[in-house]
Amino acid sequence: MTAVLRRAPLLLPLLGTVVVLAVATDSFLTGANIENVLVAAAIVAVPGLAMTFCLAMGEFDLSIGSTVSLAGVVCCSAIIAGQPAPVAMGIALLVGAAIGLANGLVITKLGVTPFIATLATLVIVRGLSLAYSGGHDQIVSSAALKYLVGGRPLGVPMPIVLAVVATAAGWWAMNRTRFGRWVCAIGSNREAARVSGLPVDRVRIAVYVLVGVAGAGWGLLISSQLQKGNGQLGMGFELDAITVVVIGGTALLGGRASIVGTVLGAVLIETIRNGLNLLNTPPAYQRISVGLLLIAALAIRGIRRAEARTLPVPVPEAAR
Amino acid sequence: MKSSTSLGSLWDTWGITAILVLLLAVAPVLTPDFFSLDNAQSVLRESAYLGIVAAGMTFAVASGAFDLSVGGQLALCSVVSLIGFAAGGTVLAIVAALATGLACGLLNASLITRLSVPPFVATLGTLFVFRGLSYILTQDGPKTLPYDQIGSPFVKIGGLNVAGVPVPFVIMVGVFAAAWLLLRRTATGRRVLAYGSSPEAARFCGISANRLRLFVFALVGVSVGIATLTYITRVWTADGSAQDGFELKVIAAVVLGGTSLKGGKATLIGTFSAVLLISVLNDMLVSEGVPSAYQRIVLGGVLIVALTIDGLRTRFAAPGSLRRALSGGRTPQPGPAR
Amino acid sequence: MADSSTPALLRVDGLTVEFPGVRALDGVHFDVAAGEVHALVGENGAGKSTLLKVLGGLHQPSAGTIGLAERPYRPRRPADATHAGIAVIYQEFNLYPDLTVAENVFSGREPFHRFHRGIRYAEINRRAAELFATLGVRIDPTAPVSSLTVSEQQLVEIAKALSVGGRIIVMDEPTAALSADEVTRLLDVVRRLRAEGRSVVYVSHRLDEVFAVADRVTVLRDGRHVRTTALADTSPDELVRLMVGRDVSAMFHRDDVAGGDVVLELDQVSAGRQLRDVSIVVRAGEIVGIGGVAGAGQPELSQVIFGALPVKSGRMLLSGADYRPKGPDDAMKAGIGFLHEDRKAAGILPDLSVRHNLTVSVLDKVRGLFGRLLSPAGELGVFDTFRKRLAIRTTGPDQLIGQLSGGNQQKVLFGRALAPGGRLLILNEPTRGVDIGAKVEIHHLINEITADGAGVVMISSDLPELLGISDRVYVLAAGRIVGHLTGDDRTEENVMRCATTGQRVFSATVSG
Amino acid sequence: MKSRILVSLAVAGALVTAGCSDSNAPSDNQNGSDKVVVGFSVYDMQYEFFQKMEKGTREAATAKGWEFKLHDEKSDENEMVTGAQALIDSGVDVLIISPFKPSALGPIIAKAKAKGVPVIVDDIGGGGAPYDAIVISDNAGGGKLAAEFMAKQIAANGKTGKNVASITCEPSAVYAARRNAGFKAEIEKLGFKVVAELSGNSKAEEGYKVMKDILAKNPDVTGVFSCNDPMGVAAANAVKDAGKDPVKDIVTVGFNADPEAITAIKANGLAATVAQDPAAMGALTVKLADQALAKTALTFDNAAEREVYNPVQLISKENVDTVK
Repeated sequence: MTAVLRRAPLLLPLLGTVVVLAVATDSFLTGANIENVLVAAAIVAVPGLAMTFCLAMGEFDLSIGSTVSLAGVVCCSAIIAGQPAPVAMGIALLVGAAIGLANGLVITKLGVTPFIATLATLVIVRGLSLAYSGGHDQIVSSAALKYLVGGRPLGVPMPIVLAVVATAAGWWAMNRTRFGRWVCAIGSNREAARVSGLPVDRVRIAVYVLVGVAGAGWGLLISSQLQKGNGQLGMGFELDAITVVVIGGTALLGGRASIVGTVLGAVLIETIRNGLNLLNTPPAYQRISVGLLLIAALAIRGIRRAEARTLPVPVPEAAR
Repeated sequence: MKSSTSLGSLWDTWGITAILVLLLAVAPVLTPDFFSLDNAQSVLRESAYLGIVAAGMTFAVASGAFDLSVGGQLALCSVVSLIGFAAGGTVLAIVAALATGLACGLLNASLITRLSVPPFVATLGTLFVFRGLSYILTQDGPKTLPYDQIGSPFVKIGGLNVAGVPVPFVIMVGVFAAAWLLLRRTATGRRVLAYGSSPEAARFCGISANRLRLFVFALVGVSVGIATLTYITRVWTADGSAQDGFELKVIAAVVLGGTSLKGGKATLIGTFSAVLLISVLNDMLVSEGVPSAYQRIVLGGVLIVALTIDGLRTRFAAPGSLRRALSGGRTPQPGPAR
Repeated sequence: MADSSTPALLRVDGLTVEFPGVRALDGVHFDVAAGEVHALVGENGAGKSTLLKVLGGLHQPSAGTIGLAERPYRPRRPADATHAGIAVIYQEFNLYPDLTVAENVFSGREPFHRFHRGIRYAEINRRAAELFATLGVRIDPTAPVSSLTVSEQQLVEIAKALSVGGRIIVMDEPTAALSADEVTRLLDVVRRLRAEGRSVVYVSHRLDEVFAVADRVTVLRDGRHVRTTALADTSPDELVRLMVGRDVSAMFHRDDVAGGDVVLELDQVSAGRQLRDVSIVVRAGEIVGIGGVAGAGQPELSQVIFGALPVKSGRMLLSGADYRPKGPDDAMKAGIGFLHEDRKAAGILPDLSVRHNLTVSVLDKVRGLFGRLLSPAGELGVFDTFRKRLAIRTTGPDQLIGQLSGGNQQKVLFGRALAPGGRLLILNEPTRGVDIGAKVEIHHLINEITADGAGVVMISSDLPELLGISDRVYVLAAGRIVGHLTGDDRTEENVMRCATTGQRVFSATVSG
Repeated sequence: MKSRILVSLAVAGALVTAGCSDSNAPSDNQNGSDKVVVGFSVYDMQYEFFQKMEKGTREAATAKGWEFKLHDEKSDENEMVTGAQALIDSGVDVLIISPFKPSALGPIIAKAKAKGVPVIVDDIGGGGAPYDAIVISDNAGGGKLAAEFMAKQIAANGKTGKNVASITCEPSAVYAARRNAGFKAEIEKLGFKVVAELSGNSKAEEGYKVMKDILAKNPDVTGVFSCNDPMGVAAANAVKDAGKDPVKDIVTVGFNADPEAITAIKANGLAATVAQDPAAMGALTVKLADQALAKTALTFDNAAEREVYNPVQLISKENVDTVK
């Protein structure tokens, strides 16, 4: 049990939250609600998993929220233009990949700090999304698109299926394949990775493409729910994605990543959000509780780390 | 002062200023009434609050961190200041803004120093907290400066000109002058740079990381408090949603100015010019009637271009600096460090 | 053994490397035979590192040819060197602290399953273990590298070099951070590599190691080739002369200084993870050496004196008065200066100028007219004083410290340590990574400092230096003082015996 | 170093002084040319609602032969104040504004008063400032209409459940709060209970999630009112995804009559919405502006607040085809 907790320290607060909500509400522990929470968690977990690779490399991608919007707009307007839904989804994923590629190239080839480069693409892609949609809702009625959230293969909601597959693939890729190990290697010691001949730039570009594709996938899931795309969707999603990764325990500095942590982080955040809604909490308090949760998660880790050392070694800056 | 100037260090300090001058040179061609008194005043007035916070943020970035909570701080300071104005007029409004800013900064600082929460997460968390508090305080609707108080000295701060120069801009210049003295001419400023350059080496120079971070984050809070005075007297209203996304604008201005996100290097002149550059560019795009979707694309593009120049320069400079430019990663610590 | 008749495995001819404004290598020739340990020596800035980086594919030469086994070798990127069987182990380890030992060893070349793409962990763990076995060491392949000691990390680098099937293994200052017994072990490994028929290019400042392990030596100076010779045909003195280009007399010179009053006294001090019941005394004008194997508690001892590590029990006295620093700033206010052993990571402030690096320890003393503001003139005064006194070679006060040579950086840091008052100096590895010329200057400087009445605590893993410079030597083992050597007892044998066996040796002449 | 600061300040100073030389900006531009210039500061052109409002305003103004100047506030109060004041500076004869933050109208109107420019506010709210007139949709009345429809439709559906829910905008949106208040007062009068009242922050994504939570907590709700259409249509989608019908099972009502709501109503994907007519509101503001310029007395529906109402209309399946 302690071993499990050490590997997945979020289980404890998650269980605590579940117990509190089970007592405080009579609807939390219903099948419908649990499915509801898990679907919401699954939808944020998918991009969170991609973002885990980015943070493991010691970098951020702030542009993901705008990618959500543009992917939705592109997919829906393609369907409106008469493309079959699978083709439209494919185009949207390609657009996500292209945004990721642009991020990767600007960062690796032009040497712009990831923070700023992706901040700039956040602004630009949002502009593209607004310009491309002309500010109009791109409304569709597509069963194929709806299947992304509404489908139930074997009775399991599709987003959960997607998230489980993504988690398994993400865990395998991160912990067992060269790609994942190289991502951690770059996050661990970038200079060494370069000198030892790892394809650093290619890996970095690949990670940004991965985040771009996942962002587009997120956009498709949102557009599947809403049956539309527009320039306003996905505002502020970048912080949502980063938040679940950070709460999940992936080091901000890079080098170490927790795929399972990211998934648990998504579940924890969505559980709390759902619980606050079940308790009819005003939105102001919802914000405060998410903020406090973030601080608490990292404070506990910080204190544990402080206890673990006696010789004062430098605490590296998080923001570098 | 004699200094070993190279093209690189010149660019560090003056690059963005040069771009600003260039833009100002072509501005009258593109926007005929750009230099009309009204328009010039407007450009200077509207960016003051951004500039003042950017001055404070320059210290945070120079120390190798940044403060994501400034948007929440601005909202909270504004709301509390408006409550203060309603209760006790100009003096209380000013005191309330500054005190709230300081309190926010100290809260951030204590989370970072006492609970060892990384600045990124601590300030991301307090961003939510400060905005949430602002919402709670404005549950009955946004706080406002009432129109019948238009003669109050506090309300006048935002609109007043001194010899044709808008008061918010005068305050901003004052803040930058003070910040420059603080950064370049005081022991504390030097310690901020030393700490940002190498936290470990700074420790052995007798620089206390905790005290320094306390100072830096409190300073950011105070700068938000001052900025609130120019902000709230211009828009007259605030609630929890005030200036959504403000934090990224501020950090973008600081980095655009030439201050390194890695810490250790800072240029207030660059920050100053970058703030004006963004304001001028925005003014030109707006007065040319460019649709807002395309305004975004242009502003994002400018950010990338300006930083590309910087990125390329660092990349192709001497081999020694290449190594440091890339030193995002760590080298293994000698000994059983963990 | 190398024989002039056997064809060279690696042959470098007329190699020139230019950087903007600098010619780092100028027509250098150099060759390595199969199964040879070839030492490469020279002062810092002589071009050794540049040559290594050319071999490793990090720098491209502007002229010259390199032949490997009679075929042209032109590496454009690090992977080219690896493919050609040349493994370069740089002074700064290229390891990933968060990854396991085996992952590090096989990074970039991990065997993986064709179908599911998974790395074959069983295989790399087994092969890593085998590599360590051939090196005669035991390191757990599944442990994270961050949990290893420096010498173990060094061995991981060597294993990495072997795993690529390195025919030529290039080591840059491999012993810089190792203790004496670890050095011995490393030299054994080098000999083992040679016995397997591999060639080793061994770059070191330490001539004793060069004579212990190498077959031939090449001396570089100012980017030029000076001499290549079999070690049997030369002597340390000659090598030093060739490297420096002049005679260096009295490598380890210590002026006779009469000990004054007690400056610092530690009474049964415990601190950190392992420092226990340490009692030492330092007098004015005295150099007190601290010896021991790496990891015996030297950094803890120095940091506790400087206030960077809290005292757990026991007490410290400064000039007889109670001394309880809350942090390094208290120590500095009391006139104590400190030199960190890791110049790069915890010494220089890389973004700051030489002047600002110097004055950072005395910012409270260079205040101008207004009391609160720094005085640029005052700072320049400090800079001028120390530039003259320490003969710092710099283009001016505003030059970035990173642009100075290692020796000059070290002098700036000496200035920083001296500036608070020079009552007591704590010097960690004062000459690590500096060239011989600078080393001699620094030794002179330490002599001068004590002549001015300062007490010096010097920690050095360079035994000849420790013994040559110190008046008395304390030996640490596992955090405890196990030896105190004065006068003729100060021998390498005594230090090593205390340090490695924990046997207690205390000279009779201890006083006070 | 000091000189560097000075140069930098000089650059900024140039902005001011260069302006002084040719500063003959007249405070009253009406005699500058015969053509009336109208400035319109719009909330945010990202939204269809305001695109329509802009179209209605522009067409009415050009029909009068006026010159039309547009400013986009981009949902930013600082941009709203800066841009609207810039319009006044540029010499417009009359200002029409749909304010992102009504409470930030103060400084704009203060400037307009100083230059003698009348200000007509279009929708959202007046924030207590002395504007000349405000054209406003009857938000509370719209909420009431929504409640009446909902009660009727629930009865028509044959449901007896008395539990309904409401999804609100972000706490700062005053106009939206009025819709909710109007809805709540009426529906409670009709014997229903609002069992969940949660914020979707005006966003479709959040509206969807919140509706899911409502369905989990109160599966027995028979109706849901949403303060705008993006959230309303999203809530209807959530209802559908839960296997229920947004007309027959849970009567879902939005607000605004955005195109997506109209489309949804036609396809039985939304029960109803409350239509404001932004284009007509735009035209009405131009008419009021014309009267203000001619200094004729304006007639108000609510003289105390200088409000001119633009009627709202409930759009459901019955009358959806009449909507253009």
